[in-house]
Amino acid sequence: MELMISIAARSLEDGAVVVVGTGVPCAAAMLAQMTQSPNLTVLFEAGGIAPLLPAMPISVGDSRTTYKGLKATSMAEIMELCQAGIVDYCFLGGAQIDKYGNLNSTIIGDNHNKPKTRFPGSGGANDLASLCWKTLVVTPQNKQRFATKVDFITTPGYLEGGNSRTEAGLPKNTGPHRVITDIGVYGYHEYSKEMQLISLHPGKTIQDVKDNAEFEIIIPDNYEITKEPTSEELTALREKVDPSKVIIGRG
Amino acid sequence: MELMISIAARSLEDGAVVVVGTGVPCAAAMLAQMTQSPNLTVLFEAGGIAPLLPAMPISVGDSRTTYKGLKATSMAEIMELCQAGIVDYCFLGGAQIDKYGNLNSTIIGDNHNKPKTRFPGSGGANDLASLCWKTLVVTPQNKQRFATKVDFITTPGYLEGGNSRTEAGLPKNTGPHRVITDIGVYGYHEYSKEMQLISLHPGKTIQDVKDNAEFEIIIPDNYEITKEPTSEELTALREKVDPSKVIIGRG
Amino acid sequence: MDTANLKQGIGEIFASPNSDEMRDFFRKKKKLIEDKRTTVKDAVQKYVHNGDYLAIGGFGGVRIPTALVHEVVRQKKKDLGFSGHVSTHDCQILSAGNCFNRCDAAYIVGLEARGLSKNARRVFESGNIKVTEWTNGALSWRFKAAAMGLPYLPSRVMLGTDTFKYSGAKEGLCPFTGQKLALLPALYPDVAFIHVHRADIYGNCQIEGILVADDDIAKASKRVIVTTEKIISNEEIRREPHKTVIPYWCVDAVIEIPYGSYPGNMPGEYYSDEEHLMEWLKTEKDPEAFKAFIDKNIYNTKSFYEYLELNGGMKKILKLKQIEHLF
Amino acid sequence: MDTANLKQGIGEIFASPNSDEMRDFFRKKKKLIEDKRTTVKDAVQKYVHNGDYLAIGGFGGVRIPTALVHEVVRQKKKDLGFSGHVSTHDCQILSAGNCFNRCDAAYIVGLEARGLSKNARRVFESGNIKVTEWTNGALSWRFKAAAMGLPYLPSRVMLGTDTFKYSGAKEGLCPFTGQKLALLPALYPDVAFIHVHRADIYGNCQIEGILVADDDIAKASKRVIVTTEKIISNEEIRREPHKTVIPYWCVDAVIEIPYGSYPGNMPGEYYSDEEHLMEWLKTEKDPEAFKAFIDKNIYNTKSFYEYLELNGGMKKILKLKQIEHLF
Repeated sequence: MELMISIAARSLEDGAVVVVGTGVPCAAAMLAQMTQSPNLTVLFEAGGIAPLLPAMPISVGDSRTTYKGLKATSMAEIMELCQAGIVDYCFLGGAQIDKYGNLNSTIIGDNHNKPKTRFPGSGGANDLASLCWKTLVVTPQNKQRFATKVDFITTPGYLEGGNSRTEAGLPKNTGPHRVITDIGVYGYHEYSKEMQLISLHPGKTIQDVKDNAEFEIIIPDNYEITKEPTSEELTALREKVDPSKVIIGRG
Repeated sequence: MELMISIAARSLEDGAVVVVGTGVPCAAAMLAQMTQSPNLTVLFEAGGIAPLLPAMPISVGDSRTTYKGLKATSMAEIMELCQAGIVDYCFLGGAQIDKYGNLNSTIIGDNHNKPKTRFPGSGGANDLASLCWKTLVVTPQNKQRFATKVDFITTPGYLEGGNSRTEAGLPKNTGPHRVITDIGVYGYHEYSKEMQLISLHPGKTIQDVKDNAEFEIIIPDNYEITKEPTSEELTALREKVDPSKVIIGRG
Repeated sequence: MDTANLKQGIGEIFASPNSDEMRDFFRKKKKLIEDKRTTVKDAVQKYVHNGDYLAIGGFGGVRIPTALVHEVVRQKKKDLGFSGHVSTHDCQILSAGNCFNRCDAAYIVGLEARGLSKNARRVFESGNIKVTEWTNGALSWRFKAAAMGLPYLPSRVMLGTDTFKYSGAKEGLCPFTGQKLALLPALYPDVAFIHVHRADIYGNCQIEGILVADDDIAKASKRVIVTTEKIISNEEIRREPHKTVIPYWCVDAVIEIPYGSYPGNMPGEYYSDEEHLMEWLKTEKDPEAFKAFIDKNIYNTKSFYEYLELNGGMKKILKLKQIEHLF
Repeated sequence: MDTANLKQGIGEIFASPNSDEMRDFFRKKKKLIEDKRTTVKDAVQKYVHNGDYLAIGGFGGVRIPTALVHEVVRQKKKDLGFSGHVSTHDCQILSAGNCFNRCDAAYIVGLEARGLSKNARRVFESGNIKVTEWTNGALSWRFKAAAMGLPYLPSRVMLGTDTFKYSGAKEGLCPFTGQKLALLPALYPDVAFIHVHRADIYGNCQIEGILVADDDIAKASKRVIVTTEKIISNEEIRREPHKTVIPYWCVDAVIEIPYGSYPGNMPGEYYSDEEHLMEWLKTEKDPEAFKAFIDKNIYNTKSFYEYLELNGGMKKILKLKQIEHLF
């Protein structure tokens, strides 16, 4: 978990604007601000803009998300900032993800009127993935989650790959950027937009990558080994970001 | 002038919402609040909502329009309230008005690129006349202003009369309601939507009505004689609304 | 422009987006500046009817009108439509009462990081609820379209997804640029519940912290019931006009309910009661136990304060205030 | 739907409403939280180019960025486009400098109840200015469309009039209700000038009283120059997040200019200088006298404070403060 948060934090450069949810994304943004990105602006979809987080919020709308913030506003305004192209990154999860980064958080089953399992739905996920420049996904990796076909495309990745995302009318140059799992870090092929390995976590194998995805993940020759969290990152994470271990405590 | 303000004030019933400009409309609204309509809500197009006016504003956006107001907002929000159907009345003027209540405040001359005279344009007039339920016009009456054909339809009245206003796409059941001049009070014919006399001011004649309009105004048999301002109205007007006689001083 | 291949969602639109119908409603609605104070019981009886479309302000577990939602269950309102616009604990309560038969879903059945509501899922997996899919942004903009007096607003979300397919949106092209857009029908609820920090007796309201969509919901809804932490004077409202989020003419009823957002968070006042919310989630796993839990906390309580007493009363509130302020 | 007879205005659209072009601009624009303080001279030199499309905040004679508009004249900027969104004294100043060749006109050449600007009329009657007609609402919504990241917004104004005919709007039908609407192209200015009550050095701004359209203009514009009555600390901004109208990332330059709205009104601070504004209107009637007047007040002054000195300095300001507070 500490590794995943550190990787996520490293991907947020200084001067960027990011919309985060609770948990790992929030921890990653806080860590980034304490390390390489003091000018990282953090937004919460419910209306909180650039708070000085006194503690981990439990809801993306709770009072901590506006504590000493630069602005407290509406959900519409946050989504409009994304729509206007102001927001560089968003963090998402989901019950299922396919090789093009499409996410399902709506239903399991093939009958929308009577689903096997009902999940919350899009929430702000579809908005953020449609409008922000780069979508980051943080998720545990296994065959169920990494599905050949998601039961429901709640949130757009590269849809059917290639240019299908822009052809659907979604803003140009947007889309899935990284998938960070407990096994490795993945990106997407320049043209086919299929998921491909960027770096393998220490101690993990290519077999782990393959065994934990229903679809085939592209394995380039030049993949890297993920850098372990630095002691600076670990100290910030354990002492400042999440001293009560609410998040880093999780498996 | 006192008469015109009193007539305007009487047409604003209690519980109504009105958008006013500076001068006569503002004075009329203040008078109405002091007489029959304590629950009259006054809006200013620049963003002022229900101020306790300490003095006559000079600009519809100056600080007096929000003094102890219920809300201070944007021009867009005021126009959106009108668009949503919240606002009962608006007050307008103009350089020219035709028999259907169309107003010109843009240009004199027939060449838009090189007008003989350039006026301010619509400002908020077109918005208010399009969106508020009833449009009240307060204007001095003469042949130049009461024109058969206005040089430019800045602001919609009943357009070409009949149903042409709703056919143009403007909201149903809206349109010109009263024209208050120094000679009389006018309304519009139920079907043809042509201007017709409602009441003649004391001391004025039908000939005055005719001599001061280029177009023919319908004179029904049952027109009335305008009621003079009551002493209550005059006292409120002179002592509370406009003690410095900025407006009632005018001709 | 090639409008040939434009798609449209198959989801049902539950309320008419026609802005002229709403204009007619507001035209007839008197905007008198009068004392609108009443009780939760009377307000729900008078303004909520079976079959109504309901919008609830706040953010699921933040600044929620708990007393009103409980009363809807207590009065056994049926066949409501509701907008699941980050509907977390409120969706959980309405599900417990089986009060609705249709839902515009952006975020439902979950309590964010806390987990999923087993009972709300049971309701939505029963096949008895008509669901049209949307997103948080889409529902926010549907309310905004209504607040602006428009029948629709364009947006750039949902395109290319199943969320669009099961929504009531339509694709359209910008007449100026040819860009493909998702057009969203305005949403005009029959009735809305909103909890605020301060209101005067006429319904002028102030809110601290995030607005979520409550300014637009108040303008978009035919009837609005406001519960408030505190009633303040009209003079106080007029002291800071820029703080007024909801103006009086939007509001039909005002009820003063200190701690009214409990068990939700009230920004600047008290934090959410995480223990109690976890108790909801835990109890839902056993239908029998959950029935007893709802009887105890809602059906057998006469008021919000009985409910609050059952769960720790002022002792609990003081603890939640400390969490809010000391973190 | 019968889209056969839909009309469209013949007026030119002066700036591209394509939201993807603006997205690309913002994508490349760094959003660093840095000290943006500079001078009026440097800001106008750096951020205003001949031919730019300019939007000016405030309400003509209320909360106007006078120093910046004077500097545009002083630096003899040419061929600007500008939005006449209740442009009164600002339009009068730009006209005096012959700085523009095209204008989106909602309200121009007038000073409200004070009368018409003879010189501004001369400019607009010369045939040398391209004018596209709009309304106050339409321009507000064109800025809002841009602020929302959209290429257009629907509205119900201008229909059936010559204002529509000479505008750049297009009629369209609601895809849900068939209602006829006036579609308004988004307006993305190259540069905007806004005067505010308080800002920090990063550009986070607070405004008292009406916003007019300044929140939307700030978001809609590629570059924003802010003048402020007072610079306050970032801590002060963070004390009341709900008061922040313009966030730092919208702003390129911040200049502290107490009394910067003079001769306009600054809500809560000082009233407009009606004598001086009448002097402008009177002097304009004689072109020779007006040339001398502009030389004296703008071309031959090095700064806003020289101009203020010429017209009464702090004595005058104290009088205007009294009018503002004592009425």
